[in-house]
Amino acid sequence: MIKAEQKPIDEILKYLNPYNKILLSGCGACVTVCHAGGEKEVELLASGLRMARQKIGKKIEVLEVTPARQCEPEFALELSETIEKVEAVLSISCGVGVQTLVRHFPKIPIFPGVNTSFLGETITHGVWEERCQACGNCILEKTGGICPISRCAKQLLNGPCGGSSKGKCEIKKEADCAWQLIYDRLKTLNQLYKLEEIIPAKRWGVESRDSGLRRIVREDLKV
Amino acid sequence: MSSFDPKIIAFCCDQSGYPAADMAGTLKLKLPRNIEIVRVPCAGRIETIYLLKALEKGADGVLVFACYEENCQFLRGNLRAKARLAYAHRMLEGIGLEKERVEICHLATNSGVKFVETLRRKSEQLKKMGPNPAKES
Amino acid sequence: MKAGSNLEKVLEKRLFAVTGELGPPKGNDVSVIKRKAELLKGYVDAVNVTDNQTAIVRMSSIATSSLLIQLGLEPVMQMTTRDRNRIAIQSDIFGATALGIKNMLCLTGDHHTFGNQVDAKNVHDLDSIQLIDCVRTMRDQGRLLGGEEKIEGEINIFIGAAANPFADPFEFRVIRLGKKVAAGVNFIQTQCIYDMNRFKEWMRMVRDRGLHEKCHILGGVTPLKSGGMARYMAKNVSGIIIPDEIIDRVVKAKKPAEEGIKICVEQIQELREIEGVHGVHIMAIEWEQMVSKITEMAGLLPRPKIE
Amino acid sequence: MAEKVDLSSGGEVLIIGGGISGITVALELARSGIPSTLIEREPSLGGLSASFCCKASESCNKCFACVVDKRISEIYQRQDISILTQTEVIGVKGNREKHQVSLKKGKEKIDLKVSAIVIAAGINPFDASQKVEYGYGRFKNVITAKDLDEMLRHRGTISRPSDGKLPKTVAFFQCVGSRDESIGNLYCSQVCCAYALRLIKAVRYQTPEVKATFLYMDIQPAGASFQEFLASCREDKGIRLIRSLPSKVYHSPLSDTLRVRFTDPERGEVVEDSFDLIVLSVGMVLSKEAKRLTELFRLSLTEDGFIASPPTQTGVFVTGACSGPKDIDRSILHAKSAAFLVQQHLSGRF
Amino acid sequence: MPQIGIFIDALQGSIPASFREKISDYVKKLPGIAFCIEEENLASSEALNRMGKRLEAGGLDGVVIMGGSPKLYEASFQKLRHPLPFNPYLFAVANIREQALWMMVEEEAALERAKTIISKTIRAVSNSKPIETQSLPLKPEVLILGGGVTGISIAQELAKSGLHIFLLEKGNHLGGKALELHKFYNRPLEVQKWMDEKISEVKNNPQITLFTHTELKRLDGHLGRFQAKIQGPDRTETVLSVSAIVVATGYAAKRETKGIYSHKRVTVFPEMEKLLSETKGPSLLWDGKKVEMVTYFLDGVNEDIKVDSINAVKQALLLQEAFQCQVAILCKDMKVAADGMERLYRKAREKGVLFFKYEEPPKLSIVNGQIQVDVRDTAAIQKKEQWPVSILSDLVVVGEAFVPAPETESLSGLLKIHLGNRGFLMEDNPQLLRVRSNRRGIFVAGACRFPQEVSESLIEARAAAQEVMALLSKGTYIYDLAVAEVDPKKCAVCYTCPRLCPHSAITVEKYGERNVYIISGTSQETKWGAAKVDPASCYGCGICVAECPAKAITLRHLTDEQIYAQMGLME
Repeated sequence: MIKAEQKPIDEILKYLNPYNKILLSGCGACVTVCHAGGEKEVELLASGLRMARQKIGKKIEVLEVTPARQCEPEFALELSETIEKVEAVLSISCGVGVQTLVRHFPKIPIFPGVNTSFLGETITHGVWEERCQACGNCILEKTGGICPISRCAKQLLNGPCGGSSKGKCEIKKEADCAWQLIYDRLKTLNQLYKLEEIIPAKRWGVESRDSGLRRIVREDLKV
Repeated sequence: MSSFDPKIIAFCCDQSGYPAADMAGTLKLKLPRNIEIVRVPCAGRIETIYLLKALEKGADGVLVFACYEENCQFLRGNLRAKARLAYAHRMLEGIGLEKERVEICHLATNSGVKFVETLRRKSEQLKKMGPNPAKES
Repeated sequence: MKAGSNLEKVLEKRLFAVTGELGPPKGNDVSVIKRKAELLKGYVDAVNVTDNQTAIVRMSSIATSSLLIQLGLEPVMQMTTRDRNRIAIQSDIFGATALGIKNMLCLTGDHHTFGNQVDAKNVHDLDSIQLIDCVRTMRDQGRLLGGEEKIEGEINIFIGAAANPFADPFEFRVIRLGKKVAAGVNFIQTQCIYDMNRFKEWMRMVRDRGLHEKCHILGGVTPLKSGGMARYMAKNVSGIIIPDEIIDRVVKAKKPAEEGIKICVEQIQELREIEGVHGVHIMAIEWEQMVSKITEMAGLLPRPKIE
Repeated sequence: MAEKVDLSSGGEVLIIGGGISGITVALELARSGIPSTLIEREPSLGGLSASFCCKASESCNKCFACVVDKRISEIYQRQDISILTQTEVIGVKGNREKHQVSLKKGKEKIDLKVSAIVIAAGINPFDASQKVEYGYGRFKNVITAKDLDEMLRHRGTISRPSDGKLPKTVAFFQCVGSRDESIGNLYCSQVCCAYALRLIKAVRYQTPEVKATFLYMDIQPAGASFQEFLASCREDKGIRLIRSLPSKVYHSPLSDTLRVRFTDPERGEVVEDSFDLIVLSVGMVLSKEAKRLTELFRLSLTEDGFIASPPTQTGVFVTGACSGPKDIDRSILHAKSAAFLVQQHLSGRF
Repeated sequence: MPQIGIFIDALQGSIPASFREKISDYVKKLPGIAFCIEEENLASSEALNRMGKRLEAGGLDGVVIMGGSPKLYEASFQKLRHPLPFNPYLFAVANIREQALWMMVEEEAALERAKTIISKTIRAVSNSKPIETQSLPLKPEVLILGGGVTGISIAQELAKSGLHIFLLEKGNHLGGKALELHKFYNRPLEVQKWMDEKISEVKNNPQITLFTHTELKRLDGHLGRFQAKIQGPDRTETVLSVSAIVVATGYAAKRETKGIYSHKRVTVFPEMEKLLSETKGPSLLWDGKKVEMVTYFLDGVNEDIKVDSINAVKQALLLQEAFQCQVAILCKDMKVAADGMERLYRKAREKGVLFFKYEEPPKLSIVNGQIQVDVRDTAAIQKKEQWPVSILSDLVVVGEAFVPAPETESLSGLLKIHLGNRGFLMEDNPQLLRVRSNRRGIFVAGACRFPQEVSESLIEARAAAQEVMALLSKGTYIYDLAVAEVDPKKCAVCYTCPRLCPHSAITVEKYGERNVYIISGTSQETKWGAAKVDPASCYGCGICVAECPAKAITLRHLTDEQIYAQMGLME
């Protein structure tokens, strides 16, 4: 799931300063699951914004809405009448949601409310850790299902580097060294031979973001 | 002293806060004016939005009366209330409101005296802090 | 012969090679290079030129190396995959070889958050092993990485890489060295050695796999200036293990600096007896003046002149 | 207005004593569908433990006082328990099957036919004036732990009875009236150590300038997290735990403090120290009312002077502190097990 | 406009007449008030009957009682329930006595406060919905985990009361740790014989189905329909459907074996107990030699558990009287907080047992084959230099550390019940009243909660039996639907509520209808989808409602609007 964290409210207030009537839109999918942009957070942020502006005598009217998923055109278009009534939109869905609204409503300023962090896994309730960089060409079968591109600080394909000690990464002492995990994993599956072949340089330019804007087209699904 | 009577919303957990309020009544202990007592089954029921909406809609201070730790009828209601208060404090700090406007006080069924004293102390403190600048006028 | 560099000749003749290390200046003050070059001239077979070590911005390794050539020293140009993608790397190799640089060390490099440009975007397009393979392809097949057309000119380079026997998982370190050998490395300079037993154990595993014949291994040593430096390196620099006895010797010594040199010399003598170690790499960071003393005390002088 | 006593929901069981034990038996039977009649001599339910204050400091110290309050308010909500306060048993006849009990409520007499009787008459705190050398009753600033408890419950803070000021140093004497040959109470009242330490923690949490000294023989544990509780008491600089019982208390008129003589184990000799307030942890003795009931029901006393529980077939059950010293926690537990026995006894009969 | 009936309760005059007039004038002027009746004492049965008849007339959407604390009236609501079709959740109480009249200094302030309380209560009751009661059939079948002394006595007690018991024992024999005991400290009874009778009675009691070598593998369902999958010795799995569960898995003992503790002259209580019961002769032999001096080293590990002190004094008396040994007991504090222990402690001192109360732990050393124990007694008055005393003992008995049984942690995960301090079951929370767990229908008894003396565990066993009987005796569990409810359409299946529900009453299932997914390759069904609250297990605390990020859960008897109404701020 996409994981995100709310921006500090004083930062949001800075760029919302010129507007007196906004639409605050959450999203019912990923940011709800990670407690960053669900209906509960919409209410809280709305109340916080109203109080902050009330305090400096510049009242703001905040309309609240939480569509089921903000990255679908239909859900975005559902907001069109409300958006006509407001001067700006603050979306606390992930970066995708914000830009979906921008595409459908070019004439109105739309602001993000959260910092979209990573595609992550839940370690325990309230703790999430990065797992995937969406590099477009998964190599998990080579490393026993543990991704060095997203979990190794130097994205090594033939790790570990000289700084891995006692299973921890030298850059973040509390983080596990991805390659130690890969080594242990392949050892238990007794597939260590996989680490002996050199993994060739990754073709970044073809599948990853380095190849420019990526688009998936499924002819079979196109209407 | 200004005649300003701070409006305090007191969320009282039905297991400790509310019976303590009743006990304070039976002991004829006098409370400051302008205090609203809200009865909830557990402090864990108090959503963070209640704390913020209270301040937004006109309260000058919010007090949450929860059970002592390891004495909660529902085992972790008080801990959840504390965590939500921390979230509210972060939000208040972000918008420049004093953290002391929202506070939690742990007590038990038979802490009538502590209930009244906390409310009196809070009322005095809010008198010094002045009315809530962020409330809807 | 791969590149005909002095270092390669010394190693091919089974003589005990000695390499030094020189950190370029944090600017373009050439006099710094001259001063350090003077201190190393005649005492080492080749001089490693670091590439923005610990991600701190310094003069580029190519520029410093070519300056050393003019000063009559043979450089070992270090190159990290942290800062350059494969286009920049291959074009730098063209330039370096054109300027007469014959030795190269392929490193992944320290993470940029350790240096003074923490906000930088690191590259890591290749890793050290893929870099070795790329350089070998350019030299032996005259082709760029993944490209078909021939390179105009000859790329003669003596390829080196680093190895750290003191990092974890220990039993995998030798396998990774094997991968570097398979990728085409010609010589290896190890991380600075203090835990001699672990290094000997590592060398035994290297010999078991016959890797010591496929590439020349030089043991890395760094003389300790003071007890404080010893404790700092032991605690903060991961991948370096300094046993307590060595730290105590330096801390308790009346003159820690001299004790550090004595330890370094003992280590060099011990390295000479280990089968498969073909030389020593003296990393006297900001203490280049000691290299002459160390090489003299360890009986490594005079350095061979080979036509 | 003598309201007609509503016995319709009286049912088969009579419970004598409205303390925490009696209430728990009544509640448990009601939950199992067995109506009962609960009689209590005092005008209100709760007995001794209803007057306790909350002894929490940073977190709950497991004194169970609030549980008593909850059970009392819960019992008023049940409609299948008839509660008769200011009522006493004056006579009992009958055998195993049916007991004929006559009660007196004010001027009214009530006769009940029940098949099971539960005695939960509870205890009285030991009369501290019997320990003459401690000067309870003679010196104003010598109070019992119960007095301190009520003071905290009603006034919220500790203060010296003589001048109402905050006492800087307080001494807690343990085993007053228990484990004491001279009085003849050869038993440990089991609750006073934990009770006194919780009072100390509560007072020190509220007013940290009060320094406490705890004079004891052996600290008796209570409850599952007592080890952490005791460790926190030992770490607290303001609490001195001294293993020796004081021998004498004098009043020094000049400084209005009390001088206490006891042996200090570290220095290995007898010392005297002065305190602003002395709290006596009084033990438990069988209440006078309970003694009367034992004769009435022809029950026997145990070696320690508490009511021995008769064989269960007689339909008479004894639970709570009157059958042996217990804290609230174990009283509730014993009351539940007594309720189970009553239920088995009744189902045996139906 | 909802029609609200008002009853003003004078509470036997504690609310003065003048105050009541002002209140009733104020109320009569409010919109939507059907009637306003004053009662002298509303809690009395006559007043209740009058109120009942008045409500039977119908035409009311809610009732507000103005008087004292709601807690006083909840009883009368219940009495009203049977004769009258008026839903108790449409009652609301304006607490104008305790929280208005008695709390304000001047009467005028009290009146004004009472008015706000009244208007808030009327608004709260006008948007409250009736809540119906439900009944859940409960089969008289109980699962008991653990065949120790606690487990088998619960089984006996409940069997006698007519329930059917499934008794699960992980090991191959019943009896557990109690089999290590031979004598009670306060009853002249042979423990082994007493235990054998109990075990045989349990074995051939038709009401009790005994499973040995069997472990609980998985538990689904809630109160009344727990599905317990158990695995027998030959790995056969059966599923038991039971109404309630009692956990009595006992504790484990960890013996210190490092250093001197591994010496052959250092032993533990169970071995000493066995030795004392088997030796008949006047003298005690240990490793072939006559034992003259025995030292007990207590409170090294379980400082706050009374069992070691009790067993030490009991064994010391036996050693002194029957085997003419000299016994010394070293402890931090002698635990006498058990019935009759003080008399036993005095009798031991009279018989010559030496007691030392140490502060720093005593040092043990081997001196020509015997164990020398150096201890400094804090209770003694002599000067410092006379200590420590060194006791040359033939035998040193050390207390074992009482730790949770090995499978306690996995069991707490299976049963979704909490672990307390030191890894024992259930946190030490007074509200649990010792035997209740955090889930309805699951109880915890005996040493698995806290290691204690056998007689205490028996009382706890019977208390747990009482809790089970209170639940199952009526055959059905009647409860109000005043619980949380998940709106599956809004649920983002983010698993927040099952994790945070303190009573594990929420599970995740596929919307309304059961979308059954077959896991590829197996025939095992799995349900996945929106979270679902089991109404019978929900305590109505509302924690999940406040935690849900999608605001998909509502508390039926206390919705957001009712809370906002009580806050008195909303427009």
